[in-house]
Amino acid sequence: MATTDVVPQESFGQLGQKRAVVVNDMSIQVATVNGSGSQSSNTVLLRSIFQMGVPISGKNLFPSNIAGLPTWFTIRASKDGYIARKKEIDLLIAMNGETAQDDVKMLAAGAVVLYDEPLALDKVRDDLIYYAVPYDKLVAAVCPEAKLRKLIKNMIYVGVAAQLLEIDFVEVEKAIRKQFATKAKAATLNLAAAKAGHDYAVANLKKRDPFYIRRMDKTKGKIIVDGNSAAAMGCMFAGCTVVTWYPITPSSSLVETMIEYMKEYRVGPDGKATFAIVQAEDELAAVGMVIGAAWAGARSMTATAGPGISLMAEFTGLAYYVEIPAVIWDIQRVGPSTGLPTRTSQGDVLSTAFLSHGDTKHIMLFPSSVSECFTMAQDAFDLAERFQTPVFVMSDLDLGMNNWMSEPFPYPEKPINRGKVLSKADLEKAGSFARYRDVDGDGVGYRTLPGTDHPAAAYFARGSGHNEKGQYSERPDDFERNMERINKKFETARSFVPRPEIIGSGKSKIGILAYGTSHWAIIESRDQLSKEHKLETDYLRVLSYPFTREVHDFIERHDRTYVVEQNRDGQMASLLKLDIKTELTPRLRSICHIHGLPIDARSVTDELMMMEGK
Amino acid sequence: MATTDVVPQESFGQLGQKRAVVVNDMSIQVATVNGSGSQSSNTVLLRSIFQMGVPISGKNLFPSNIAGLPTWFTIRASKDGYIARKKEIDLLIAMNGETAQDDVKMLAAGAVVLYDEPLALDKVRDDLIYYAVPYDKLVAAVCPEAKLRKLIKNMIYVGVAAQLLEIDFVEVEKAIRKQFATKAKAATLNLAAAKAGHDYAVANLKKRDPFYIRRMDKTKGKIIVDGNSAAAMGCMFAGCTVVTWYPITPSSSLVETMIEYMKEYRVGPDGKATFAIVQAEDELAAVGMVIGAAWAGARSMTATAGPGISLMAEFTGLAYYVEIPAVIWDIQRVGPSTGLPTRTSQGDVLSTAFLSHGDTKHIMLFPSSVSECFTMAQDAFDLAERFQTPVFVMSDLDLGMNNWMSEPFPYPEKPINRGKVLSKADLEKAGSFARYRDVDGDGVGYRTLPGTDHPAAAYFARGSGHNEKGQYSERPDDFERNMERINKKFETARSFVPRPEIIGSGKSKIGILAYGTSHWAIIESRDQLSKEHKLETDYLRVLSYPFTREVHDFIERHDRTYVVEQNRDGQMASLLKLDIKTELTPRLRSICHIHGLPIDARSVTDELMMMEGK
Amino acid sequence: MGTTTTNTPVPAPKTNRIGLQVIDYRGGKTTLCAGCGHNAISERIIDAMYEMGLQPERVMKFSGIGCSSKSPAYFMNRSHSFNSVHGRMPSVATGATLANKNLMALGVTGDGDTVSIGAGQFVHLMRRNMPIIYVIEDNGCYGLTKGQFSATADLGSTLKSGVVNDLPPVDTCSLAIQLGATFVGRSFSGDKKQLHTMLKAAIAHNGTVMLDVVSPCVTFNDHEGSTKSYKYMQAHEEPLHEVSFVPAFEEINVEYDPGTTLEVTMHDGSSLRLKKLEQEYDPTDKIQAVHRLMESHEKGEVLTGVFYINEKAPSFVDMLNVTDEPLATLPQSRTRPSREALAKCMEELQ
Amino acid sequence: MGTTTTNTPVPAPKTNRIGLQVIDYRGGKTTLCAGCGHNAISERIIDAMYEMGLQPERVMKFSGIGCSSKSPAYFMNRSHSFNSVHGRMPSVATGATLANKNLMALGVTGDGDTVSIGAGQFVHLMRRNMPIIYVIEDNGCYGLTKGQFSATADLGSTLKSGVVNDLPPVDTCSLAIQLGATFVGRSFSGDKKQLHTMLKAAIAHNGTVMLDVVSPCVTFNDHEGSTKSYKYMQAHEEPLHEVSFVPAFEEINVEYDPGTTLEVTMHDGSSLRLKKLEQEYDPTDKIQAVHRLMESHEKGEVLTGVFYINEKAPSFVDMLNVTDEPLATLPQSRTRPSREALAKCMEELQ
Ligand SMILES: Cc1ncc(C[n+]2csc(CCOP(=O)(O)OP(=O)(O)O)c2C)c(N)n1
Ligand SMILES: Cc1ncc(C[n+]2csc(CCOP(=O)(O)OP(=O)(O)O)c2C)c(N)n1
Ligand code: SF4
Ligand code: SF4
Ligand SMILES: [Mg+2]
Ligand SMILES: [Mg+2]
Repeated sequence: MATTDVVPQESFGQLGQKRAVVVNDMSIQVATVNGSGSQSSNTVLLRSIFQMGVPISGKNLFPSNIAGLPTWFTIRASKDGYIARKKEIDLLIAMNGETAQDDVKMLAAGAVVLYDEPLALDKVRDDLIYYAVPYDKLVAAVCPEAKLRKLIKNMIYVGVAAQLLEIDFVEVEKAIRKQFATKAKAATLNLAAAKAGHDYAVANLKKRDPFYIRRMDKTKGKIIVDGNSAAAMGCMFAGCTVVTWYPITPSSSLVETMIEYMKEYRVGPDGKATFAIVQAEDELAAVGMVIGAAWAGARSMTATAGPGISLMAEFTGLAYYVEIPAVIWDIQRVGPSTGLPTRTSQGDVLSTAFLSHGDTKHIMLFPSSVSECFTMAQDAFDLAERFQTPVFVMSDLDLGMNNWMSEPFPYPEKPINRGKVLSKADLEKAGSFARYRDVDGDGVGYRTLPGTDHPAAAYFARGSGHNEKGQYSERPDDFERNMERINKKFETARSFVPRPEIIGSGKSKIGILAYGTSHWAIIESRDQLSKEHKLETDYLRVLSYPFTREVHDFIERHDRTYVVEQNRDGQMASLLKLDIKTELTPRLRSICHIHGLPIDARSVTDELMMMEGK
Repeated sequence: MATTDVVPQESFGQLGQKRAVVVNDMSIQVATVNGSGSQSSNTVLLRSIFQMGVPISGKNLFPSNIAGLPTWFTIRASKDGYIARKKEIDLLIAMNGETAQDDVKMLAAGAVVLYDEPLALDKVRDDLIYYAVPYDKLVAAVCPEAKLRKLIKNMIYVGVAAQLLEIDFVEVEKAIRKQFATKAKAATLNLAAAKAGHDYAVANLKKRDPFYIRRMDKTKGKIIVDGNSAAAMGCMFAGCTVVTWYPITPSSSLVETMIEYMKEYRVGPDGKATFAIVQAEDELAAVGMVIGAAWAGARSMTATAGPGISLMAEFTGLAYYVEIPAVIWDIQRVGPSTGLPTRTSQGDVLSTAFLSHGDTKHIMLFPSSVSECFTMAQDAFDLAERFQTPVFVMSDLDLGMNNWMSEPFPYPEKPINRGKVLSKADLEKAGSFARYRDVDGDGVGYRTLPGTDHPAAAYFARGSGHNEKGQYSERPDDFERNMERINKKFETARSFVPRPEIIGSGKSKIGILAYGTSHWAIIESRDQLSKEHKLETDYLRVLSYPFTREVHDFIERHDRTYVVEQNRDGQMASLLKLDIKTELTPRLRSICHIHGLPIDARSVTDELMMMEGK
Repeated sequence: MGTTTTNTPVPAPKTNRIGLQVIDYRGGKTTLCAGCGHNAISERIIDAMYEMGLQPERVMKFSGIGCSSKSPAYFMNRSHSFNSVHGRMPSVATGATLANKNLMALGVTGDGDTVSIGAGQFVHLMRRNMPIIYVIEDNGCYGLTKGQFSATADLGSTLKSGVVNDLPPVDTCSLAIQLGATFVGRSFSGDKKQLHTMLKAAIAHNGTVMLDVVSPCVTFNDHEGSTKSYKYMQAHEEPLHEVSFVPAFEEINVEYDPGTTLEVTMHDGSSLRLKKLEQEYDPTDKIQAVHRLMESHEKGEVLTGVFYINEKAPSFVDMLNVTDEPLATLPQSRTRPSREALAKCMEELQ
Repeated sequence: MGTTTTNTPVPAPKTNRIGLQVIDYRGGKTTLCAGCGHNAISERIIDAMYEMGLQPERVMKFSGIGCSSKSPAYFMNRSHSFNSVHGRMPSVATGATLANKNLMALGVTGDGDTVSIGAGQFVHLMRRNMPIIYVIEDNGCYGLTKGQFSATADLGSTLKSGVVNDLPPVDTCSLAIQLGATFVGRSFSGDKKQLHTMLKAAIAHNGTVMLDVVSPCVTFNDHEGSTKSYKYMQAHEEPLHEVSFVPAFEEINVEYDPGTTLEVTMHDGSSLRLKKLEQEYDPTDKIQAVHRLMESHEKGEVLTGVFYINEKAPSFVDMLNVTDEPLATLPQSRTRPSREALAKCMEELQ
C-alpha cells in the first residue's frame, strides 16, 4: 500500500491543473511477455468494457517468436466508435521488466501507468500518474499452485484496471466465465485473481487519473471476432468444399478455425464430411491442389501470406490461362521476403495484381471489416466461378488476427452461383461444345466437369497455346484471339465486382481513397480534418480490382485524391495510374505507411495537412 | 522439267506487266519439317547470301516439339540493312506437304514458289511464279545411302535457290565447307547435293521472277551469331564464376554454349576450372544457388524463361531485401503459363519489375542486339555488385535463338567492378562495420565475404527484419529506415544504368519508344513513315529500368510518344506511367503485338498511321 | 476373290464389357518421335483401359510438362485431361481426386518432371497414398529440352555428346515403397505383356500406384553408353516374376500352381498372380522389396515386375471420410449450413 | 572464504589448438523457448567446433525458416551466416560452397523446413554429396507456426489438441543413404555425449553429412502421445553402437578392442570408433544400413548412431575439378580471357 504514497504530491501537481474527466475514450496498452498467457486476461478486460456498452477494438502486437519476447496488447475504448489504432497511450499496464522503461518513456505527459511494484517505474518520469501493484504478493494469496501463478498473475491487473476505470465488476466476472466456459477450475482461479486485484485497488489505490468507463449502449447485440474466423465462416457458408493450406502467419488461424467450424457444421448425420481440408507440403502444392479441385468442380480455396503468394506465381498463371476458378486468401504481413511476419501491411497488392509471367491480371477483393471477410468469401467464390479465374482476397494481419466489433453477420440470401457449367443434358441438346468460345460476348466460355456422362464432355486443359476447343495450337491468330478474350473477361468483371463505398457530401474538392484496414484510420482522420482544420473531404473506399466506374468518377470529381495505404511504393495508387484516364493521374497523391503497425488517424491527418501545405 | 512448262503463259501474264528486277531485297521462307536437318541447309543459304556482301537475318519459326512438325525458316536479305521480320514472303521454298497448301495461300500475288514436284502446288493459285524440283530423283542420284537422303535432300534447294537468285556457287561451296568443317564426308555429300540442285536449275528452270542477289560489301568483317551465344561470351568475359541453370527453351542454349566456351577459355593449364556450372533440379534451386554463391562472393548467374522467373519470385525478394547481387537472364517466350514456348515475346517485363511480394523493384536491362547481349553481360554483373541487388537481363527468343549479323564484339576495356566489399585490411582500419549502413549517401552499404579473416568480418544475412548491423529487429523505425534506404539504391541506379539510344532530329512532335528486339522493326518503320507518309519521328530506345532522365525528357519533348512492344498489356508503357511525371502520361500511346512472331515494320507503320488518324 | 466377299455379313465390331470398342479409348495422333517409348506406353494404356472396361468419361488424365507429359493427348480423347505445369502434377491430380473421388485418376509424367523439379511433390504424393495411378515414362533424360541428364540417369551413362553422368540415379521405386505407395513396380515400354498386365492390376488397385516404366528416348538417349536404350534394356531387364492378372469380372478360372505362383487377391476381388522366377519373394514385404531393389541395382540389373503391393492400407481419401457423392457437385443444400447454424456461430461471439 | 581468494593468481583461460576460447564460438542469446531441444544442439555445435579447433571465420552457417532455423544466431557469432527462405536452404548452401569450397558449410534446419516444403532440395543435396553438414533439428512439428504435424511425425502420434497423425513419417536417414549422402546418422538433443562425438566426426568428413537430431519442442510436442518428446526418446532411443572419435591432430592413442570396436579411418586421418552393442553391423554397407533402419522402425525403436559412412566417394566439388583458390575471389586476370581468346571467338563466327 505504501507504494501509492511514493508518488509525491508535487509530481502529481506538476501534471498541471485538474483535468476534466475523460469518459469512454482511451487507449490501454498492456505490455507483457509472449507465452505468458496474458492473451486471456486481455480478452477479459476487452470484453468487460465491451459489456459496458462501450465500443472497443483490441490489437495484439506480438513478436515472431513463440515465448519469452515482449508483446503489447492495445485496447481502445471509444464512445465515438473509432476503432483504428490510436497513437497515444492513455493507460499503460506495465508487466514486462524488459521493456517497462522504454514503454514509460514513450508515453505522453499525464498518461497513467499501472505497474508491477518491483519495477519501480515511478522513478523514470514525474509527469505521469502511477499506480503500483505487488502482483507476486497478491497472486501467492489466491493461487497456491506455484506453477500456475505466472498465468494467473495477469488476471490481477484486469481487476485493478476494472476498479480504477470503474468498470462494473460483474462484467469482469461475466467475461471471465465466458473465457473459461469449458474450464471450471481455471474460471474460479482467475476470478479470484481478478477479485484480488479489484479489492487491492479498492483498499490501496487512490484514483488520481481522469479516465472512466461508464455504461452506454453502443455494443448491444454486437459480436467480437477476428477477420480470419469471419473469413472461415464466410467460406463455410459460401459452400467451399476443398481447402488446402500450408501454415504461415498470419493466415494459419483462418484454416485452423475453419477446420473447427466445418467439423461442427459440415459433417452429415452419417459422420461423413461435405468437405476435404488438406495440409499440403508447401504453397506450390496447396495452390496446385486448389486448381486441380476447382478444375474438377469443387469450390476450392487456400489461405496464405506474401511468401506463399510468391511461390504460387507459376500456378497462378496456369489458372489464369487455363481459366480455372480458385480462391486465394492473402492475409498480408510485412514483406519483402520474411520481413516482419507478425506485423501488418498492404504490400502485396501490386505484385499480386500481375502475379506470374506473361500478360496476366487478377481480380482482387479488399475487405475492411470482419463482416466483409464474411460476405466477400461468397463474392470471391462466385466471381471465381463466374469468370473462371483466380480471385485473391487481400486481407491483412490487422484484420485477420485482431479483435473487431461487428454487427452479427447476415445469413447469405444470395444463392451460390457456380457459373457456366454444361451438364449432360446441355450437351445432349448442344451435341458438342468449345471450351474457350465466347458464346455470350462476355468473354467467358462454358466448361464441363470430369465425370460428365457424355462422349463430347471431355476437353483437354493445358497451359500451352490452344484454340477455342482447347486443342493444342501455335497459330498466331488462335493465341491472339484467346488472349484478347481472356482480357475481355477482366473488363466484364468490372461490372460484377463489389462496388466501392463512397462517403461524404460529394461537394469537397478533396478526395481520400483507401482500402482494407486503412479504412478505420480514414473514418477518424476525416473527422479530425473537419473538426481541427475545417477541412471537409469526400472518401471512397475501394472494395475490388478491377476498378469500377465509380472509382474513375470519384477521381474525376475531385481536384486532388489522396490515396492512403500501408506499403512503401503506393501500390494501389500505381494500379489506379494504370487504369484511370491518363489526364486524371496528376490528381493522385500518395500517403504511405510501412512501419508494420496498423495505420492511425493522426498520422494521416498530419501528413495530409502537410501535403495541403497548411 | 515438264513441270516448269505447266505454268500457262496466261497466268504468268496475269502477274501484270514486267516487273523491274528486285536486287538484294527479299525475304525467303523455307517450309520444312523439324528434325529433318533443314537447319544446316538454311544456314548455308543464309551464309551464301551473307558472303555475297548482302545484309541478312535468319529467323527460325519452330514448334514446341522434337521431330515431325512444321517449321519455317525465314531469311531476309536487305541491301538497306533492314533485319526485322518482313511480313511478306517473296520466295517460298515449300518442302513440307502438310503445310504447303496454306503456305502458298498466304503469299502475296507475284511471289515465287520453289516446290517439291509431287506437291503440285502450281494448281493452288495462278498468280504466283512456280518452279518445281524433283528432289527425290535428284537426291537418289547423289546419295546412295537411302537413310541419309532425308537430310541431304534439303541441301538441294540451296543449290536451286542459289542458281535462281544468281548467288555465286563458290559462296555456297564455301558456306558448306564451313558448316561441315569437322565432317569431311558430310561436306562432300552436301556439296554434291547443292551442285545437283544448281545444275538442275541451270538445265531446267527458266528464270521468270525478278529477284536477284548481287554482290555488295555490306557484310565485310561482320559475324553471324545468336544472342544466347553472344550472352554466353559476354558472361565469360565479365568474369562470371558460378553458373546454375535448369533447362528451358529458349534459354538452354545460353548456358549450353557457355559450357563450351568456358571449357575452352576458362580452364587453367593445370586442367582446373575457374568456374562452376551446375544443372540444378529446378529454377528455385538454380536461383537459390546463384544467391548463395553471390553472397559468398562469386559472380553468379542463371538463365531461364518466364515459368522460371515465376518460380524465382520468392528467392528474388530475398535477394532484394538481403541485398545480394544476382544476374538472371530472362530469355522471354510467349506466356502466360507454358504458352508458346517457341515463340518470342516481351511479356515478362511488368511482372519481373515487381517480382516478389512486399515492396520490391528490380533493375532490368533490355538488349536489342547480339552485341548488347555481349556488353550488357558485364553491365549486369557490375550493376548487381555495385548495387547489391538482383539484375534481370530481359532478352527474348528472337534475339536469343535467331541468327543476327553484327560487328565483331570489342574486347571489354572496362575493368571488372566488384562493388563495395571490405577486405581484412579495411576491417583492421575500421575496426568494425555495419552491413546495412548508408555510409556514402548512395544507399549502398558495405559487405564482407565469408572467409574474411577478421573477428568483426561476419554479419548475419537474413530475410527477416534487421537493423543497420544486420541484427534481427522488429522495430518499426529500423524497418522503415531500411526500406527507404533500399529504395534510395534504386534511385541512385538511375544514373548508373545504360542510357537510352536516341535517334532522330529531335524536331518532330512524334516520338517512338521501344526496347529489345522491337528496335529493328522501328528502324525500318521510321523510314516507311518518312518515305510513304512524310511523317518524321524521333525515336528513343530504352536500355534499362529504372529509367534515366533522358527518357523523361524525351516524352516531355514530344506531343505523343508511341510505346511499341511485344505483349498484350503494354507493360513498358505501364512502367513509364508509374515513373514519369503524371502530367506526361496522357502523351503515351501503346502499340502492342502478341502473336509470338517477331514484330515487323509494316504492322507498326500501319497501326501508327491509324492512330495518327491518317 | 476380294470381289466375292461383298455379300458376307460384316462381323460386329469387337467390344468390351461395357460395349465400347478400342477406338473409344484412342486419342489424337501422336506428335512424339517415331519409335519413342512413350508411344508404346500410350498403346498399353489404351488396351488396359479397354480390357478393364472403364468408361472413358470416368477417367481423369493428368500430366506435367515434357514429351511424356504430352502423351495424355494421344490416348482416351473421351476422358477429361489436365496438362499442368512442370513437376507439380501430383498436387493437381490430388486436388481433382479430392473433388471427385469416384473417378479414376491417371497421371503420366517423365523422369525429369518427377525426380528433378518434381521430387518434392512426388515424395508427398507417395506418402499420402492418394488413389492415383502415377506412371513415369522414364528415359533418363529431358527429352523435350533436347536430352540433358535427369536424376534417373545412371552413374557413368553418357550423353550423345559423350558427357558422362557423375551423379547417382534416384530409384523411384524403392523411394515410393518407403514413402507409402501401396502398389509399386517397374516395367519397360518394350515389354508389351508385362506392362499391359501391370497396368490392368494398377487399375484394380485402391491407393497410389507408382509405375516406373523405362521408355527409351530414340532421339537423345538410345545410343551406346545410355542405360535407358532399347539395346541396354533388352540386355539387362531382369523380371522378378511373371505377372498375370485376372480381373474380378472375369469368370474363367485359370489354373495355377501355388507352389510356383503367388496369388494376391486385390480389394476389388481381382487377382494378381506372380509366377516365381527366382528365390522366395514376398511382394507384401516392404523391407525385402527395398533390399532386393538395392541389391539388383548394385548388380547393375534392371529389375522389373511388381515389387510391392499392399491391399489393406487405406488411401488418403478413405481416411478423409468424405461423403459418398463427389464434393464437386454437392448441391447448396449440402454445402451451406442452416440459418440456425449461423445464429449459433454469432451467439458464441456475443 | 570467498574473501581470501582475491590474491590467488587468475588461471589462464582454457583455449583450443588454435588458441581460441569457447566464448569465441558462442552466439547471441537464444530467443527460443526454455528447454527447447534446439538450444542443446547449439551448445553441442559450439563444443564440437571449439574442440576441433576450427577458425570461426572459416565456417559458413545456413538455415531456412523455423525455430530451428533461427538457431545459427545462437552460436558462432564470428562466422558468416545466411538465414534464407523456407525449405530452400540446401540450394543457398550449395551455391556458397561452390563459390568458396575452402570454407566449412554447416546447415541447421528443421523437419518441416527439410521434409515438407524442402523435400525436393533435400533429395538433390543428398544426391550431389555436397561437402555440407546438414543438421535436422527434428521435433516432428512446425514449432514456429504453433505445432502442426510435419512429415516426420509418426503414424498415430497426436497433437496437444488430440488430433491424430494418419500419415507415415519420412525417414530422412534411410532416404539420405539411398540418395547419396556419405555420412548419415541420427542422434538426440538430450544425448550429449553421442551428439557431441558425431558432430566432431561430421566436421572431419568430406561430403554430405546428414544428421537427424531428435529435438523435442517443449511447447507444442512434448506431451503424452508425442513420439518426439523427451519422455518418449528416453524410453525408445536405441543406440546402434557407442561412438567415439579421435581427431587427426590428437596424439593420444586410446586403446580399443578390434573385436568389439570397429574403427573407421576418415579421409583427414581422424578415426571414428563404433563400439558394437549388437549383432555385426557394417556402417559402410548401404543396403544393410537401410535394411536395419526399416526394421527398427517397424519395431518402433528410435535407432541412433552413425548408420552409414563412406570415406571414398568424391564430393560434388571434387568432381567439378575447380581451381584451388576460392572462385569467389579470383582476380580479373584469372576470370577474363585474353584479347586473343575473344579474337578467336569472333573469327569462328565470321
Ligand atoms: C518451370 C519449367 N522449367 C523448365 C521447363 C522446360 N522443360 C520442359 S520439359 C522439361 C523436362 C522434361 O523431362 P521429362 O519429364 O523427363 O520428360 P521427357 O521429355 O523426357 O519425356 C523441361 C526442363 C518448363 N517447361 N517449365
Ligand atoms: C514460404 C513459407 N511458407 C510458410 C512459412 C511459415 N513457416 C515458418 S516456419 C515453418 C515451419 C517450421 O517447421 P520446422 O522446419 O520443423 O522448424 P521448427 O520451428 O519446428 O524448429 C513454417 C511453415 C514461411 N516462413 N515461408
Ligand atoms: S525427344 Fe525423345 S522423349 Fe521426346 S518424343 Fe522424341 S524420342 Fe520421345
Ligand atoms: S516452439 Fe518448440 S521448437 Fe519453437 S522454440 Fe519453442 S520449443 Fe523450440
Ligand atoms: Mg525424361
Ligand atoms: Mg520442426
